[in-house]
Parts: sequence; structure tokens; C-alpha cells
Amino acid sequence: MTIEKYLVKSASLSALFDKIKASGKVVQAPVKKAHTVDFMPVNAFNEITDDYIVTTQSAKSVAFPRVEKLFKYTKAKKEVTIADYAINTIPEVVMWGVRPCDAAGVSPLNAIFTWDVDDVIFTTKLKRTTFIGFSCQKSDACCFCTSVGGNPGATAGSDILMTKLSSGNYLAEIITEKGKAIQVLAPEFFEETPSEEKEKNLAQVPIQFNYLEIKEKVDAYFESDIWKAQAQRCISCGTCAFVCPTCACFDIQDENHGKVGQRIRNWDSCCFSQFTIHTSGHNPRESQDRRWRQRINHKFSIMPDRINAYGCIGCGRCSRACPVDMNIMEHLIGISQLAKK
Amino acid sequence: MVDIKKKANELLAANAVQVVIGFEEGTSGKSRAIFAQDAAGVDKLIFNSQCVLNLAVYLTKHEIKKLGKPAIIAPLPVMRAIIQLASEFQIKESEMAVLGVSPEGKLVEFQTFAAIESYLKDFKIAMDEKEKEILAKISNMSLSERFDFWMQELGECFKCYACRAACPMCYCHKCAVEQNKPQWIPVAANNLGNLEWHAMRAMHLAGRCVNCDACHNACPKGIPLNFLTKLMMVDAKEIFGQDGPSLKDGHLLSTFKPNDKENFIR
Amino acid sequence: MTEFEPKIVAFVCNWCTYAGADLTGTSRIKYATNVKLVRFPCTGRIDFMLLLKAFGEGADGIIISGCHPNDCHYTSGNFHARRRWIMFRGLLNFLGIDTRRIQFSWVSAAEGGKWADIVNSTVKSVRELGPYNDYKKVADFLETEVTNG
Amino acid sequence: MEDKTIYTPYLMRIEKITEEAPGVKTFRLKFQNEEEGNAFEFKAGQFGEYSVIGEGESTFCIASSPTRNGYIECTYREAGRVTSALAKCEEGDVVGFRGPYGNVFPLDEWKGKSLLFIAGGIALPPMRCVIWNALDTRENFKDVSILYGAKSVADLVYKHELKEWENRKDVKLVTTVDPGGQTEDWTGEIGFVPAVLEKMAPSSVNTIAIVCGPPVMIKFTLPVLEKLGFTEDTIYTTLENRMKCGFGKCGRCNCGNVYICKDGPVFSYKQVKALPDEY
Repeated sequence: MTIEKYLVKSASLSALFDKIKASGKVVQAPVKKAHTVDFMPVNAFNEITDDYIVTTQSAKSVAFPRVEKLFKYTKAKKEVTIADYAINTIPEVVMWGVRPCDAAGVSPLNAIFTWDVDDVIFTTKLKRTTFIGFSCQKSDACCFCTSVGGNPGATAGSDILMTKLSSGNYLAEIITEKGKAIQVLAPEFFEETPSEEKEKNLAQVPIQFNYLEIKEKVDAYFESDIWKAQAQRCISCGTCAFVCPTCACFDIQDENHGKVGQRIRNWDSCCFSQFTIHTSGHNPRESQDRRWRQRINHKFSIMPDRINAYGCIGCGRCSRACPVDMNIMEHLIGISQLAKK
Repeated sequence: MVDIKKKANELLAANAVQVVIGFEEGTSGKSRAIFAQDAAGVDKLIFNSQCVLNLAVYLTKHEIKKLGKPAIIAPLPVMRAIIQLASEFQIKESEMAVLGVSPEGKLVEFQTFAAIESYLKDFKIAMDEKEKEILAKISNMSLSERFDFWMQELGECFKCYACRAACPMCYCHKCAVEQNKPQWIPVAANNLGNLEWHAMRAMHLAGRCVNCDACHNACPKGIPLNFLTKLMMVDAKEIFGQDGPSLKDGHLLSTFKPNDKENFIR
Repeated sequence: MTEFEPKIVAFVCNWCTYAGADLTGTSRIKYATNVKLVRFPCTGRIDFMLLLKAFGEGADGIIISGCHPNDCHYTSGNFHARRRWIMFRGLLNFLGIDTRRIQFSWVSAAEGGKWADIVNSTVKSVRELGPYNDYKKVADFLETEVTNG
Repeated sequence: MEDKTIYTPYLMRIEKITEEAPGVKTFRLKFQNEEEGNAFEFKAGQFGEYSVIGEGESTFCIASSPTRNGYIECTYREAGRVTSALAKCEEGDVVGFRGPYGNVFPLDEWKGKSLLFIAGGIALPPMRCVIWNALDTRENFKDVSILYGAKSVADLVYKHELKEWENRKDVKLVTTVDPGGQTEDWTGEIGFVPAVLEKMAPSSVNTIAIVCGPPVMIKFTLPVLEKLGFTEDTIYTTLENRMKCGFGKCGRCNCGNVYICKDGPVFSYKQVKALPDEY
């Protein structure tokens, strides 16, 4: 559909929230917690904070949570019964306050989970999620969305995108049918189009590198010392992958409780030294430089090659969360500046 | 800083070491590790209050060992970690140079680990007032309040293992959490999995933690998990008189005294 | 309403307490039947995590017992165990886990009566504390959902 | 309503367990649900995720031939958490199976050619599938030769089938054990696979070589094959990387821009050469 533009008064936001809530949908929104700002299920508008650049964790958990129960099982003597995932119990969710970068991450993640075979748990969750984006008025030194094809007011991935205007009111762009359905819940709050321009109310994020060039260089410099040099201070934790909106690597495990249990899917990370280790003890990626190369290569070369999507949307979460300040933007600039081969 | 840089350059120039592990300027005022292998690298070295990472964590990494013999910039927490690592036979005096940094930011040179140990006698591990306050606050909660508190805090954990990766004492090639025959700690970052992981981590650091808070600083979720190991440290001191790392005393939980005191065994 | 019968797991050493428990039986001393005995070569072998595993699998109380100090079959296993218990008990308490539900004891092969007494008093005190619902709730990963916390 | 997802395994009953070698067993698995069994199809070279419910999943190939209907077989060595649990299973127990996944040996393309199978140790199972497939459609191929080596006589798997192949006139079988691994009544070769291959000197004319074994065996076998005139297009192998999902999502088996689970496990030597050294 073509994007429809409306004005939502600052004072109407809370009432709009109440209408959505009253429709029975689960609303997840950024909440200021003891140490972080993260998406949490909320009941009231005043629980939501707007004081964040991006949340610590990405919005991916709504469809790809850190622990997903794939099915439950019961083991009796020689019999096994499996209770499959009840897809129809997946609730309708509204993700409120998603940043444009986070919303842009939905499409690569979806590309992974629908490649050849559909992961119905993921796709159904995504289908039942409406993303209400809020474009960025602030950015920090870790932001680089504009370098990977996004921008602080990009609509891709959002169903509705709200942009705060200088008046304090919001420009509401209805992008998809799902967004339209939200408007239908409370049409009275969507008023006529404001004349104010959207762009001048957005954060300024300078372009740092050309992401198409990254792919070219990553391929050309696959065998090179640059990975060793960049990965030196990396300590092989999984923080970057776990906060990343597009990282989808996972592990499948069984957990028992007596005779019953469940098969679960857990987040995993290519940075862990045990990630690729064979039972024989052979480890194809035994040193950190190889794992770091895999991370960058996967996002900028493998994903575009195989599923036609880039695995980095420039939110900078990994750089902010990294315990050893592996600033990904800096490294990407470094890669882009390598001589053409 | 001038004297540290000078010394680092001397060591590199004489090929006494091949790499200097120190801090450089990071993103937005943060600091981060640098592995200086020449004068240009040394020139980037800094030292300030933002230098919270415990650099000793790199001493046991095989990727870093390949760079050659290191000199390490060592503020007090790094010195303590070095002594602890040495007492666990993970590092050798002859295989590194330690460029100590006094609390005033001055270079302190050490020829031996024993010299570091004796230097540390004047700088006993201590918690500051704020930390004491938090510890007391948690300790003074009722049992169920405390349980709820930790379940809430540890519930944040998504098991990225940054705490483990940042801890100089967590050098095991295969962590107990990765043992799966049988599956010892649940892999999932659910309540039980998180509780067992953090309880195990704290116990494995009992008597070994040097109170550097690297684990807490590394945690992307800000979980105060360092207070678990702080408690271990306080108990080790109060019950067994262990006051900081020591080259000779042996590891708290692999030694014993026949007259160790307790009041709960019938 | 029937009275709550606590589930108690006992981790005991082979050389002293297990033999002591045997003696309790052969001496025909009556004692509570709530205890499941798990035999170890030595108290030094009882990994601290086993206590959490027992709670996680639904135990309401735990008994840990071995040779008296200086009586260890392997000379010093119980001394090591004692240090570990001291540290671990402090940690459990700090985590808000109810250490009143854990009874540590030294029971020799000759102390059949003491074993009966330990079991009976532990069962009694755990019965008074009731089922360990707090921990059961945490351990019940089948039902609880993990949200983006 | 509950829905089968891509993670839901078929439930399979263990019909027969064969002890192959120390720590190595073969399971014959039958679909518990007959309908599922009838609808199930696979081709030589594909693999699956086998699970002991409660212990997790483990990846190995389907070792039986697609020409043998009604069951699948797998052969594994007891090593990790899941295979140790499998080893404790008895006949009649139920295990899980997901699959088939991955690509196949291009048997259709190989029609009219000779086939040379070279396997070492526990790597015969992935090849057994294609060997039986070829033997069951024997008329499609010219010569079929098999060179199989193991550490010791006890470590040879499929001993009864080796006998059968040995007795067949239309198969040339050479078995070998590492020096010191022979028994008194051993009549096969003694020596490492590459050396025996050199001695055996099979013709490379119109022949496809399928090699599978430990990395060190492959490393020394390839030059011999090249010396014999095989080219990178006429040598095939099947690769293994750690896997969890089997359908290109979990990210584990990724090697360069190749996913072993989707683009493999069967690769020509030419394709293998193009891969980065991460397998």
C-alpha cells in the first residue's frame, strides 16, 4: 500500500496506547529497568520510556526469543509422546517504540528463517506482530544506519512509523495493512497531514563507509592478516550476537524434568570457541580471528550471496554492549579502506 | 604515563618483549586493550580511571601468546590477577614483564612475582563504602526477598558469558557449563539455568576472585553478579583469613586446616 | 488433609554414613522413610552443584553426611568437603536459598542411632517448613516463559 | 491444535541393533507411524538428525540404501552426549529422526561409469548407502571397486556385508588394516589406505572416485588419486561439520558461503578445494 500520513497529537499517544491495549493485544515497549532499557510487556502507557537511543537488546526476541520451546515430550518405558508447538496460542503483539534500524532487521532475520523451509514458529510470531516504529531524534557515536542503507526515519520493516515533530506532536506514517488495522482501532487520533517536513526532525547520522564495498573487500581479503589484527582484543563472548537484531545462530537442546521435558532452541553465537567444535575435538574455527572473520563475512558476504539480505543494519548495539569495545563501525571503516584488489 | 611509555619502548627496542599489553583510547571516552608491537603502538597507550578491563585476561589466551613475550601494564587489579594466575601455575615470571602502575599512576617495575606480592601488601583488597552498602542491603533482606531479588537480577542474564570471558580466572578451555555428559548446567537462559550457572561460577571463583569487577563491567545487562564473588571474598577473609591472592598459601578450596571452624555440622 | 511428606535426598559417604545407615536398619531402629540415599565414595566427591540439582528435581530437603573429621577413608576428603560446605552454604544463603533445608552431619559406621536421629529431625524440620515451592517455581521451566528480560 | 514444525522429529522404533565394532553400532529404524514411513523418501548421500528424546540431537548420514524400503539405518560411534545415549538404547526403544537433509550423490550422472569407493574407519557408513544403491542398480555401472581400511580388524564395520561384497563377482573389494592391527587369520592387506590404493592402482578411465575418511587419510589419498589420473571433477567426498538444525538456519556448518547442510554434504573435490579451510 502507499504510505498514508497523519498527525497524532502528543496528548493522544497515551489514549492510542490504551485503545491498542483494550483490543486485547500484548504490547511490548521500551521500559527503563534497573540497568538497561529493554522491551518488556507493558500494561500502562506510563511504564514506557522514550529516553533511549536504542534498547540494549533488539526487538528480535518477539519472534526469536532467547529460549524457544519447540515441543514437549514425555518418556515412558518404551514409548515417547510429543506435544507439538501450539501455533494458535501465539498472541497478537504490538512492538511499540521500535527504532527504524531494529525494524530494518526484521527482513534479514525473516530471510534466514524462511530460507527453503519455513520456521512456522518464527513466521507466525512475526505475522502476528505489529511494529510501531519511532524514528530517531538522537544518535550516538555507535550509530551507523546510514552506512548500511538505512536512515533514522526509514520506514522499512515498521507497520506504522511515528516521527516526533518540533511541535511535540507526531507524524504517523501508516506503512502496511497491519499498521492500518491499528489506525482503525482509533481513527479519531489520526488527524490530517501536517505540513512539517519529516527530515529536519530526524537525527543526523553521517555516512561512514559504503557497505557494498565491504562485501567486495571481505571477499578479496578473506585470507589476510587484517582479521588477526582486528580480533586481537576480542574475548570470545556472545554479547554482540545476543544483542544483534539479525543474528540468528542457535543451539537445540533437550531439558528434562523427570520423565517430561522439552526440546528448546537457545541463542548461540559464532564467537564462542565451542560453537563449531566437532565431537572428535577438531575445531574448524579454533582461533578468534577466524570467528571474527566469520561474523563479518556472514553479515556482509554470505547473507547477501545466499539470501539476498545484509546482516547488519547499523544499530551499533554490539559496539555499545561489547565488554572490550570491539567497535564494529571502526572495523568496517578499516575494511572499506583496504586497497582494491 | 611518560615513564611507562618510555619503558615500553625500551623493552620493545631491546626485543626483551615483543608486545606490550595496555590500554588505548576507545569509543566515546571508553578505554580498551591495545597490543602494541612498535613505537607507534606504544604512542597510543593511555591510562586513566576508565581503564577498568582486567588486562590479565589476555595472558592466558592462545591467540595473544602467539604474539610473543608480553609486557603488561598492570594497575592493582591486574597485579592481583597475575599473582593469582601464577599461584595456579597458569603464567610464569620468566615469560612476561610486568609494568606496574601505582594508584597515583606512576610506573612501578617488578623483577619477580614475589616483588609484586610484597608490593600488594600495602594495597589490601577492600570494598568501598558503596559496595559495602549494597552487600549489606542484600544480606539484610529476608530470605524470600533475597531469593526474589536474585531471581529478578539473574533473570536478566541471556548467557552471553561475557562475565566468564572477561574474568582473568576463567581460563578453562572447556568450562564446566559446557560439560554435557551428563548435561551439568542447563544450557537455556531460563531461571534455573541462570541460577545454576551463576552459583557455579561464584563457587568456582571462591578464594580466587581478586575483586576487579571485570565480570560486572562486562555484563551487557548490568547484573550485579560481582556481588556473588564479593561475598565469596568476604567469607574467605572472615572465615579462613585469606586476604588477597598469595603465591604460597594455595587455593582456598584445595587446601584445608584440621581445625577449620563451622557451626552447622551435626 | 493429609500431612505434607517432604522429599529428602541424602548424599552420604560410603565408608561411614552409609555403613551407619545400614547399622540403623540392622539394629531395627525405626526412622522416617522420606529419605532417598545416594552413596558416594567420599564426601569430598559430593559436588556442590548436586545440592542445587536435588532442589531442582523437587527435593524439599537435603542431608549430607560423611566420616567425622580425622576419620576419612582417604585421609582428608571430608576436610576439603567441610571447607566447600562452609563457602557454599554462605553463597546459598546469600542467594536466598533456604539453608535450613540442608542438614550437614558426621555419622560414623557405629552411629546407627545418630543417623536415625538426623533423619527424623530433618524430616520434622522440613515438614514444618513445608514444600520448597519457591525453588520449585524457579525450576519449573516447562511452564514458565522466558521474556525479553 | 498442535502443529508439527520443522523441528518435530519422526518417532522411530529401533527394530534391530547390530554391533559393528567396539563402540560402533548400527540401528535399523522403522517409522512408528506407517503413513509417515510410506511417504518418506530420500536419496543416497543425505543425512538426518537422530535424537534420543531427553538427550538431544546428533547428525549422521542415512547408512541404508534408498532402494531398500520400509526402514532406514544409521551407524554411529559412541562419542558425545547423544551417541552415548543412543548406545544405551535397546531394540524396541523409540528414538527421534528428522530428515532427510542435504544433497545427494549424483548417481544418475554416473550411469555407465565405473565407481571406486575409498573409505577409512567409521566413514564407511556414509558410503554404504551409495554402495548398496549402486549394487542394487548394478546394471547402471561398469566396474565397482571398494577399498576400505581401518585401524584394526576389530574396527572394520559391516563385517558381514564386507563378506558379501567379497563373495560377489561384480564387486572388487580390498580391505586393509593399519600395520599392527591385523589378526593371525587376516587375509586382507596390511598398510595405510593411500599406500594400498597405490598398489591397487585402479584405472581412472571413466571412473568416479568417492573418498570418505578421517582428514589425514583424505589428505594423503588425494595425491595418489591425482597420480592415477583422477581429476577434481571425478573425485567426490562427503563432508561433516557440526550441525544443529540441518536446514541452513542455525549457522553452525557454514563454511565460506557454503552451508554443508544444504549445499552438501556431498561435494566434488573441485568444490572442496574452493572452500576455506573451515571444515
